[in-house]
Amino acid sequence: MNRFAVSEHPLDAAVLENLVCDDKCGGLVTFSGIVRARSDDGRDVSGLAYEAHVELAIAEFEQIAREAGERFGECAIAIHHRIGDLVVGETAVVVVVAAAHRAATFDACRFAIDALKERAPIWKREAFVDGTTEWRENRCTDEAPG
Amino acid sequence: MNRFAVSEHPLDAAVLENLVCDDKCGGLVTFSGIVRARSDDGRDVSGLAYEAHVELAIAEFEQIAREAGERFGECAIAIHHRIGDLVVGETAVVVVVAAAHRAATFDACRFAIDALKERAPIWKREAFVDGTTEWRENRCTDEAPG
Amino acid sequence: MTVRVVAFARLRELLGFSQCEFDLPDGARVDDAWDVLVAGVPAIADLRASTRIACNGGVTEGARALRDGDELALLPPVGGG
Amino acid sequence: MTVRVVAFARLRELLGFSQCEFDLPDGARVDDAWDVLVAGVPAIADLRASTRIACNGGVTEGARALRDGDELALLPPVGGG
Repeated sequence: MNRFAVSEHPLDAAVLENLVCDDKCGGLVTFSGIVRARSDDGRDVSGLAYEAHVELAIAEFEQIAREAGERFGECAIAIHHRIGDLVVGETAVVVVVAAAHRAATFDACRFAIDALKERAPIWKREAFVDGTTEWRENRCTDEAPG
Repeated sequence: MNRFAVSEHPLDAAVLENLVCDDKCGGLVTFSGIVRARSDDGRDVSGLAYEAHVELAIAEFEQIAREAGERFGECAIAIHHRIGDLVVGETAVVVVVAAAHRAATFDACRFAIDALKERAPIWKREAFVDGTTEWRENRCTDEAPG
Repeated sequence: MTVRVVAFARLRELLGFSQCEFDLPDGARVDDAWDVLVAGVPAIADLRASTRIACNGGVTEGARALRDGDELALLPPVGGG
Repeated sequence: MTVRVVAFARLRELLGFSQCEFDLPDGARVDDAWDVLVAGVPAIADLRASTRIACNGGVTEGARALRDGDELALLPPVGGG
């Protein structure tokens, strides 16, 4: 299993945690972005469809992990993003960070998910219970899921 | 399974995540504190022994969760701490926070583990490879694990 | 020369393809390829400012000269996470 | 009256018990119970400043008057997480 992946298969945070954790690891922070039943503008969501430029997205994940290491010190990072059709409650993205101390793990994990939402070539189409769909851009820095 | 627990049984982050996540949940942050092979002062650790005033510790976890909700808005929190003898690589504590948006999940999770380390009536005795042992107090705010 | 264009999300839907090969005159630049696409689907014209274009895996400028076999990826504003 | 004392971590080891019942005179306060413990194990005397004491599940003050059946928990500086 690679630390950086874009896949149609369901994500498993425990698998990523095992990828990054060794006996120097004292803190482990996992962020999971989950498909919510209600969109930011209050509409009832039936599901999401994600697509990605897979090669570029994985390169971006690797770059984000390098930058996190430079900013927050030595840490091990894994990032997996799901593509395809997801229903409410499914996990769209998992970011896992392991380090000796917890401050770096929190900082690096938050940096990584923020950077992913800002830069990674991944797109999301919301499907609503009323049958309509809409492409959603990450305009602000705190949209969910992710 | 209760959201707040102190137990001799191995911890399972996935169980806690299921406790807190519903269809309003867009972000989920999990912190795991893990027994490291090396102590903060550089000695080789063979394991840790934790003990707790269980009743008071659980009451403290509940109080911390209430305070997190007041500070960071509506979020669902679960905190489990292990007691007894742990070896290197085992998980000593898991803090899980679910909320609609990720900023609150990160903030509340970090607040909760910081508060736990500062206040919860739990004690840790490090056992070293050289056969000695030492009670460890949380003097600073970023000791690992936890 | 022949250039492959891959499109994503809203641009994929408007253009009606995920990937397609185009014949372009020698000396064509990235902007020329875009103009060819707009000629076919005028509705995408307004999206140029918000679209990043990658050539062979790296984001590039409109003035970049294309070569036979290049792959252009049209990247609308992202929405991952 | 009888008061139960429960001790943790370093204090547990120094006192030699996890929990023990003590007979105290009527009117005894939390500080009096501590003094009885110090009389038995002088090595704990210096730990008073860093020790919180809980009575029946809530952290309390040294001046609190004890009642028959109270449980005192001796809480050294914590190390959880």
